[in-house]
Amino acid sequence: MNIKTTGEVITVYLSGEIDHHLAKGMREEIDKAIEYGMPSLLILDFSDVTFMDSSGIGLVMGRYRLLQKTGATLNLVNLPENIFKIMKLAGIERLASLEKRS
Amino acid sequence: MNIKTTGEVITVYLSGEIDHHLAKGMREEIDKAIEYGMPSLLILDFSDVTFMDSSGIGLVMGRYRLLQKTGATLNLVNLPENIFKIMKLAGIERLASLEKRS
Amino acid sequence: MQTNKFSLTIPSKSSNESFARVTVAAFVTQLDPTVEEISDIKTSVSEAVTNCNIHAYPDSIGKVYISGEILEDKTVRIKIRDRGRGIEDVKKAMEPLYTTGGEERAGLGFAVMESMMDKIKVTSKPGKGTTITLIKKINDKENAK
Amino acid sequence: MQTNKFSLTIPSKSSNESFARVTVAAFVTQLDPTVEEISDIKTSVSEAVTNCNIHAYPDSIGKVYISGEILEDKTVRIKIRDRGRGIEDVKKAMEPLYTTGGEERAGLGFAVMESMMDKIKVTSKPGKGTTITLIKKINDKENAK
Ligand SMILES: Nc1ncnc2c1ncn2[C@@H]1O[C@H](COP(=O)(O)OP(=O)(O)O)[C@@H](O)[C@H]1O
Ligand SMILES: Nc1ncnc2c1ncn2[C@@H]1O[C@H](COP(=O)(O)OP(=O)(O)O)[C@@H](O)[C@H]1O
Repeated sequence: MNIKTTGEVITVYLSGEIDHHLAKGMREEIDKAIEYGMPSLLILDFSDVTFMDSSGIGLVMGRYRLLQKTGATLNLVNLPENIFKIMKLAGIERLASLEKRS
Repeated sequence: MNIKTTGEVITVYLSGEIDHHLAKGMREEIDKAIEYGMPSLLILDFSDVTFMDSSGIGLVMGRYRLLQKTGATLNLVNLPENIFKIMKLAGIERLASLEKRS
Repeated sequence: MQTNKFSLTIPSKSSNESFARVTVAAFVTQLDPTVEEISDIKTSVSEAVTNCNIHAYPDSIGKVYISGEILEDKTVRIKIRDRGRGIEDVKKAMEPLYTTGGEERAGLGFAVMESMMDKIKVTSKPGKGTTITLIKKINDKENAK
Repeated sequence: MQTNKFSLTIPSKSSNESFARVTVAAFVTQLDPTVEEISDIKTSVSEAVTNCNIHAYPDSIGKVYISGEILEDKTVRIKIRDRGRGIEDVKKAMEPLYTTGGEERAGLGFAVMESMMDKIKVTSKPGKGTTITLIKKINDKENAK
């Protein structure tokens, strides 16, 4: 995982597998970056994510709630087909913009 | 697996995993080609072999015995490091020439 | 196609979630599934095993029993069983967004399994444990959409 | 590093040789082994499971029991057990080139396991079955030669 901050935009390049076991570490790192950076926009980039189950939904919803406190926006980009499917199932498009991997 | 016959030379491009389960089918195909082609040289190419256990040694020894009946030669080429290791352990270099994958 | 099966027992450690889904995927490979079918199965197994780790054994390490079986007609049946806390009201537990797992759980594990498998069955006894049965037919590649 | 373990039961079908070695490899992944270490372990497991399929249950399908355990110090212990024919003379069976398997067996299964593992133990009772124990320490990558 890699985090880049540019002005008020934080981009998180997620990578590997997102399951219950690995989500915890990601969550902590992202939350630290949000607290420190106070972004107006958080971009989660799923380019290098090879697996995700509903623990990833929890991860997205939790960050959405955190961003809401300051009215910041959440974008999910480069979603692989199977992960896009899970996001839709969860209705994440009501909380964040979704963009498939091209 | 792919078999190419050029004059008296038969080249067998082995592929995938060579274990007890899969060796049987390979053996049958190779033996058919030998019987039909009567080669003076059989080349087994291991470029695309991703796994091999001692069933592969059995496969090589069995073909060596078959070729001996007509005095033909056996060459093993493009051996991946781990497969080369097993061939050496079995002393195959006394029966056939061995060439590592470059 | 002869039938085949396996049974696997692992402790309820979160680090085994990945091991469990890779093992089931390796077993299903013999049916020559599509990438999407394998992905659906891995995701569903991950949900069920995670539930054992989080909900069945919240404060201890217990055993998780996983079995797989190839049925006729390229159908695979996977069972994930625990001897943990059990579920009081299965119907309610299966409702989307319902969770007893706190902030970071989405309450969508069962919804994901239901959408990705052909059939799921949940049997549970409070204090005794839970069994999740997942069934999916693997389509011949030629016939896949 | 907490310890971890698994146990897997499969029928003695040759198509499960691949499933068995992939499963053990997936389990060992948690120790972050090198490519060579994983290859050695897959090969050794393949030898032991193949022996169950060919020698322990020559004319029938029996059960093969595989277990893995992470011991202290990044060491993995793998057991492959059958309830098959058993081995009369273990010492002789372990000699390189010795085989009762006919033309296409090289008689090198045990030799391969011995060269690739740190330790192998064979216990067997004719008519009762055989247990192969494979032990290997996974070296920290930094310290690897
Ligand atoms: N194996 C289990 N043992 C006990 N309770 C379970 C088990 N699996 C699921 N549950 C209960 O069902 C609820 C819903 O599960 P699920 O849909 O997977 O969502 P989540 O895991 O996000 O909570 C859980 O919060 C828990 O209360
Ligand atoms: N699980 C087993 N059950 C019964 N006999 C066995 C078992 N494993 C090995 N053997 C005996 O030991 C011999 C040597 O085994 P091995 O070195 O693996 O070579 P190979 O499998 O090529 O015969 C076998 O031919 C067989 O007689």
